[in-house]
Amino acid sequence: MAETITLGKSLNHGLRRALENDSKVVIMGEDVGKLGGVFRITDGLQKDFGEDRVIDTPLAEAGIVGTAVGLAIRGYRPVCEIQFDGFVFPAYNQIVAQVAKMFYRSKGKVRVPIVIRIPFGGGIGAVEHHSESPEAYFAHTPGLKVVTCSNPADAYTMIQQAIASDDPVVFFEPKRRYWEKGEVDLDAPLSGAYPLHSARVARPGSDATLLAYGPMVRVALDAAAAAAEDGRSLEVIDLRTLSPVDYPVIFESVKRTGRAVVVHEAPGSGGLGGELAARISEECFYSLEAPVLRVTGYDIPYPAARSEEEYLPDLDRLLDAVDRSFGW
Amino acid sequence: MAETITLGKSLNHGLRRALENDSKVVIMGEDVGKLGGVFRITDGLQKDFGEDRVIDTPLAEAGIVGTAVGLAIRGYRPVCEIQFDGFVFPAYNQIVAQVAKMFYRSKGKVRVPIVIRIPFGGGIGAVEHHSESPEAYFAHTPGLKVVTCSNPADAYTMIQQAIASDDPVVFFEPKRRYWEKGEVDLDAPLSGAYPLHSARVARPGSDATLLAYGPMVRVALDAAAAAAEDGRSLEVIDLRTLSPVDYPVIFESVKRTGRAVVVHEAPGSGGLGGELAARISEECFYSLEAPVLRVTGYDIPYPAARSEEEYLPDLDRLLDAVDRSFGW
Amino acid sequence: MAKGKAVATRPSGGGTDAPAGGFVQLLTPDGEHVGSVTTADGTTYSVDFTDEEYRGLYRDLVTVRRLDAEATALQRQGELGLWASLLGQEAAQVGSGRALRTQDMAFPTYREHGVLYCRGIDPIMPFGLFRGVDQGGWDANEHKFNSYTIVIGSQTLHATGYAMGVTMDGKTGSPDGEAVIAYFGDGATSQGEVNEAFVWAGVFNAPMVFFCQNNQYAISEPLERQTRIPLYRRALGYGFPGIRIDGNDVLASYAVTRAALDNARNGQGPTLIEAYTYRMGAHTSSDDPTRYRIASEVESWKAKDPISRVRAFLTKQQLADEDFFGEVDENARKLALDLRERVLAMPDPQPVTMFDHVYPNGSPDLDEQRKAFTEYHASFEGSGH
Amino acid sequence: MAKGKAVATRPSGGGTDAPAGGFVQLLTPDGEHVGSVTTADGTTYSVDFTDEEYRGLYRDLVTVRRLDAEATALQRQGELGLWASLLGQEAAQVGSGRALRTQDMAFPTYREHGVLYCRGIDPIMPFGLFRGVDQGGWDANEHKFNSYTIVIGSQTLHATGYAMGVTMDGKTGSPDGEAVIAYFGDGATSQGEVNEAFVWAGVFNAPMVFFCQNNQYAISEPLERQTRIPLYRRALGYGFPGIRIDGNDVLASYAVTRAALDNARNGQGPTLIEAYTYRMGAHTSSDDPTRYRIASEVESWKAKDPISRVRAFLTKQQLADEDFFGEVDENARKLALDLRERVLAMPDPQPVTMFDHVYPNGSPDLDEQRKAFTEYHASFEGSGH
Ligand SMILES: Cc1ncc(C[n+]2csc(CCOP(=O)(O)OP(=O)(O)O)c2C)c(N)n1
Ligand SMILES: Cc1ncc(C[n+]2csc(CCOP(=O)(O)OP(=O)(O)O)c2C)c(N)n1
Ligand SMILES: [Mg+2]
Ligand SMILES: [Mg+2]
Repeated sequence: MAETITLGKSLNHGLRRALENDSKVVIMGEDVGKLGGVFRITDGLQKDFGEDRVIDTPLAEAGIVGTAVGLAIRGYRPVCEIQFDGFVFPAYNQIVAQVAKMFYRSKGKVRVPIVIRIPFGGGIGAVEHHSESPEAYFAHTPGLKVVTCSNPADAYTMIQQAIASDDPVVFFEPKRRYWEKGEVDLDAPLSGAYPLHSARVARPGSDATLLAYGPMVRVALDAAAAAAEDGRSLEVIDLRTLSPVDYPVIFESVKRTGRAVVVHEAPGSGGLGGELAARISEECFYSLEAPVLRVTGYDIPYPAARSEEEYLPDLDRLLDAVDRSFGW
Repeated sequence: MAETITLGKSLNHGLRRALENDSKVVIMGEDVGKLGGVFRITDGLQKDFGEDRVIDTPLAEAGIVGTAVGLAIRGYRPVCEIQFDGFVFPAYNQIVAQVAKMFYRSKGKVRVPIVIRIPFGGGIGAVEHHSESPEAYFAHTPGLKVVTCSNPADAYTMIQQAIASDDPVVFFEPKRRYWEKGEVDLDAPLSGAYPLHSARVARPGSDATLLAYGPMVRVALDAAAAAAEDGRSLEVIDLRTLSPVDYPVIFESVKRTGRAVVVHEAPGSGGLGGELAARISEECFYSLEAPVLRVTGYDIPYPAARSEEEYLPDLDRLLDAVDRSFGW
Repeated sequence: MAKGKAVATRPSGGGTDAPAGGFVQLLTPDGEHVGSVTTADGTTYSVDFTDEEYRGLYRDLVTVRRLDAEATALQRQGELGLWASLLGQEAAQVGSGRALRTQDMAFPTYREHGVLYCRGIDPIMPFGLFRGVDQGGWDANEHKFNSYTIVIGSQTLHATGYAMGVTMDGKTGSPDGEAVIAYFGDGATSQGEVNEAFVWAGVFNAPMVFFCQNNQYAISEPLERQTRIPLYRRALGYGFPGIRIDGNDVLASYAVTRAALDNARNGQGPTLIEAYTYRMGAHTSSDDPTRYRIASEVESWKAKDPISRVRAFLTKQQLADEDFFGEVDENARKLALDLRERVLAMPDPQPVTMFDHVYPNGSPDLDEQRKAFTEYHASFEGSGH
Repeated sequence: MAKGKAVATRPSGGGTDAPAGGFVQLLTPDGEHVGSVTTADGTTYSVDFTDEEYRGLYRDLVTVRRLDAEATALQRQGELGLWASLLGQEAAQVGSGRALRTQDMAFPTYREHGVLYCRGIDPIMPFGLFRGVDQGGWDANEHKFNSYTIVIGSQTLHATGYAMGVTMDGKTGSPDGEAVIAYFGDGATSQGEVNEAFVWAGVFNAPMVFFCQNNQYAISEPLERQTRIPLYRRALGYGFPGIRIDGNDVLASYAVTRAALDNARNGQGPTLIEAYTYRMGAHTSSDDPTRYRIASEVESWKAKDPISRVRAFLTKQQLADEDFFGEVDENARKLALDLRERVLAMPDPQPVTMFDHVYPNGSPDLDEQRKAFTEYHASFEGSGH
């Protein structure tokens, strides 16, 4: 039964279904219980599944992820909530040195099917540490799968896939899109869905390819719509998985269009855009009419709220980059 | 007076000179005192400068960096030693959320001139967590300067520059090169040196450009020497600073040679090679005869010691990439 | 301002324990002034204020509450992006804030507006942060008051390092020495970094006071999610004293903090103070506390209000009359009005300034980004964009 | 093997304290068997072994020491990349290892070869790690013994999470319940993560034992760099009991660990045990302890050797004779020889296997890297490369 719901609500439904389907699934984090999380993503779940399934934890991110590792060894499937992007770093050691490596260390004998949910990105007028995009810190870590969603339907499918997967998954949620609505088929069987590891052509086009993920997919789609009015046909690809990236879809597109622009909120230097540009440049060398261009956050700490509009990539900057690509 | 000493010893001399020149410089870390550090980089310094200047700390990396922030606010210039690359992650929160941001947060009113020394890279036959190359995790963080050295002379200069700089610096030391010798002028005034932020042409050449840093500079130089025998002239650039990168030197070289190969030990995906390739592809688009190629560690956790030879980029893999570039 | 008589000695090594009542209290909710309190370890706490000083404390309490209320209003009106109210915690903050000597250094969280005020700092200082025009932007050393720290607990290590520096500078071991105070909440006690700060403070005998405002909640999580025993006892595991005070009693807060700071400056090392108090409002303006706590709990804490007990005391002791209370309110109102006007007048940042202060020595790469940014925005000039 | 009579009750809430002698000791360095020890909180510890069991403990101690010596020799001969010797810590490990019941789960550091042995695991299991052919590669659940953890302290959180799972599975609250033990060193007590494990274990009343082998050093750093009070007292700050034992006394280690595990499985929550011992050798084979500690200190600890006291006891009590001791040595020698041979026979890994086990579900990108790797290496085949 398809319903029109917000992205936040679709995550809530996805978590609920995961809790229902597998008694080993547990949710843990700060304020996930009675409060339902500061974004209400876990709203009502503790009430319905109990304090053992939806665990309000001490205020300690290393503790959240570290105990999740132990629970996973015990056979559980923990879903950890990190309250905001800027607060994941106390858990960084557990994530990159333990979660990412346990399977490798044990030669495949110990699985830690953990999902680490992180609301990320800016645009909500918040104070420091509440608007960051740390995905590149995780995507560079073998052993972790890193994914993000851009719309309610994907959110619903992907959160369930991430939980069902035995791979440890860092699941970035585009917090400024929590309130955006879309149609979601709540009864669709998971088995019928695309694989977790798959990019999506969000809008087909022929003149240039825009690569986006998470909160920036909306911006890319808006840019493509605007460009269409000017007679330019832009293809928009929603990466969905950031590590590993579903390159075949990307290469096919760029070879066809000859131009690519990558967009993300994180600072440009060392961001995922560089990796994408490098891979595309290598694979599509003879097809490229212009270098792969990037529209990203600047190489500065995330600025104060009243500057964020100028910091965040927007439609104008994206179209400007498309223009530059065509003008190369 | 020029002496032929190891890279490790030159760091030791550099630290000693920094301690002598500025009473606010303090060294802190695990085992840095009596033991002189597990690599003996701080050998003899506690004996000569006392326990207040060379501080043996509790076993807690967040504590080391976090208290260094406080000492820096108080006017000190702390030099933190992290014992091995794989043990920096407990301090990651303090480094990316505090050290990198204090200057920005305070609108330039609070400086935290901290140096975080990290022996990094593989090739020493060690167990897990002792051979990693986490530089990309830091280079993506605005507010941090990230540098590394490849030879004794640079090590001596750069460690002093890093300490003298008010910028927070993450200083990666190529641990497998600690025992390599080179000539160092221990009396050279710091003021006469190149700036901390500057790449170096380690070997001039005209046919292709090899970009390397830290432990891989030696490999690149060896590859260039071997290629010369085959009549190919490879230019080797030692990046020295990884964030920000000294791009003018690189662009000039690649525009001249038309080919570039980047090498590093860290896993390829999301490593610095991607960023370099992206920037070069953009800036030198019309000069490139082939895409920028990368020779890197694979996208796996650092493997067990008896596999590391096949994991680490070596002369053969580098020459193979050069061949591929020419064959493009 | 106020100077309290604070006990300078304590039994060595042992952990100070709570007195019979569970915490140190010098002023009851009814406004009874208890002359002195002796804890289980034999330390006696008392204060010895002049009438003027008692009135001063009342003025502080009322003023910081009034300023806080103004900020809450400003937030509701859309003039601040966020506000973290101190409502209910005035006594803990004013008592400890006034206990600091000029040379002492404070490391706050994001809620210590009352401490800031008691340091003599213009209360507008943190409003740039909450309005979203900057991220603080003040000089920690100039004000002896560090940046507000949002990542829970990180400042406790900064404070400990700073205190180590005080020792290294030879500024302890005398009554004129320097001391350091680190503020944090009950939730923060679970963070690894905070516990590392305890380790370091113990090992290096750092001249500092850990001041934990246990306001019973970390957002929605009640105290029992962080500990199963009273928090002040955490210090016992690290070898320095821990003590619980009635955090709604400004006199206890003053007396115990002053004594602990003086112990620190005298070279006797760290103390953990747990100020047992209550967050009367929401966690921040983004929070809805009705989802996780019941009205009767809030009501029961109203009876322990930190301000009304001082007023009752002043009245009973005839140290102040209605005129005085009226004048204090009026003065606070004026300060709040002035604050409001100045907050409204805060200019938005010039966008290009976001490129400033990334590195003391700059970065050529970033300079180019700044240049491109300026040119890009100039291209829209006059285009009505 | 051995089953000790262990006390199952203890005063609620309070912290177990050290007995008069500073720690729980049931067997003196001279081999005197103290019948029982009662700690300050009234808990009585004793063991009740059969003669055979006493001899079994001796055999364990000698065997793990002998295997350890063989590993040290293998490392010196270049057959291992590294070895972390347990020399001096045999009693702490054998006592606690034997106290574990079959259903209990252990989370070791990198030094718990003795515990591993007592779990009935083939002692060769961790040699892949130290030889550099793999990074452990065993199944934690199969052996009820987690991977060796090298990043200091991280495993304490894993243990706590696992123990929370035990409770969630309803496997506590009875004598047949499951318990969890986490091993770590004195240095580890400074890590934030370890202290977070204390927080969580307290809050969730986790069925676990924190077993700290205080071997006086964290590489070169002496104990006073980590704490200024005895480590077992750390637990007091988190609301569960801490107790110090003579870590060189296998009986005390057994009795106290068994009691703590049984308390845990019965639903009475966590205990911290500090086994006061000494690292007789280097930190690892890479370390040179003469740089930071004096010979006389090592000598003084030799007098407290964990094995000789058991031998003295067995001799005095006429529980064993020279024949027995000779047979134990000979048997250990054979096991060591067998171990040596099997270590030498360990095959080097096929390089391409380094691409295995990165993700349970694999990665297409990585598959391509594996393919390219194979092709690249195949291109050298026969080239003598
Ligand atoms: C490391 C980290 N994790 C999570 C948060 C989100 N957060 C902000 S305040 C808060 C609760 C803090 O509780 P407490 O320490 O008791 O202080 P209080 O706000 O009650 O004064 C949380 C979880 C954060 N700021 N930092
Ligand atoms: C997080 C981290 N920091 C540093 C190290 C390097 N290191 C390995 S062992 C060790 C000392 C550990 O001391 P302790 O906890 O007392 O255990 P012991 O080795 O004495 O058994 C150190 C510093 C590490 N492995 N992990
Ligand atoms: Mg609180
Ligand atoms: Mg130790």
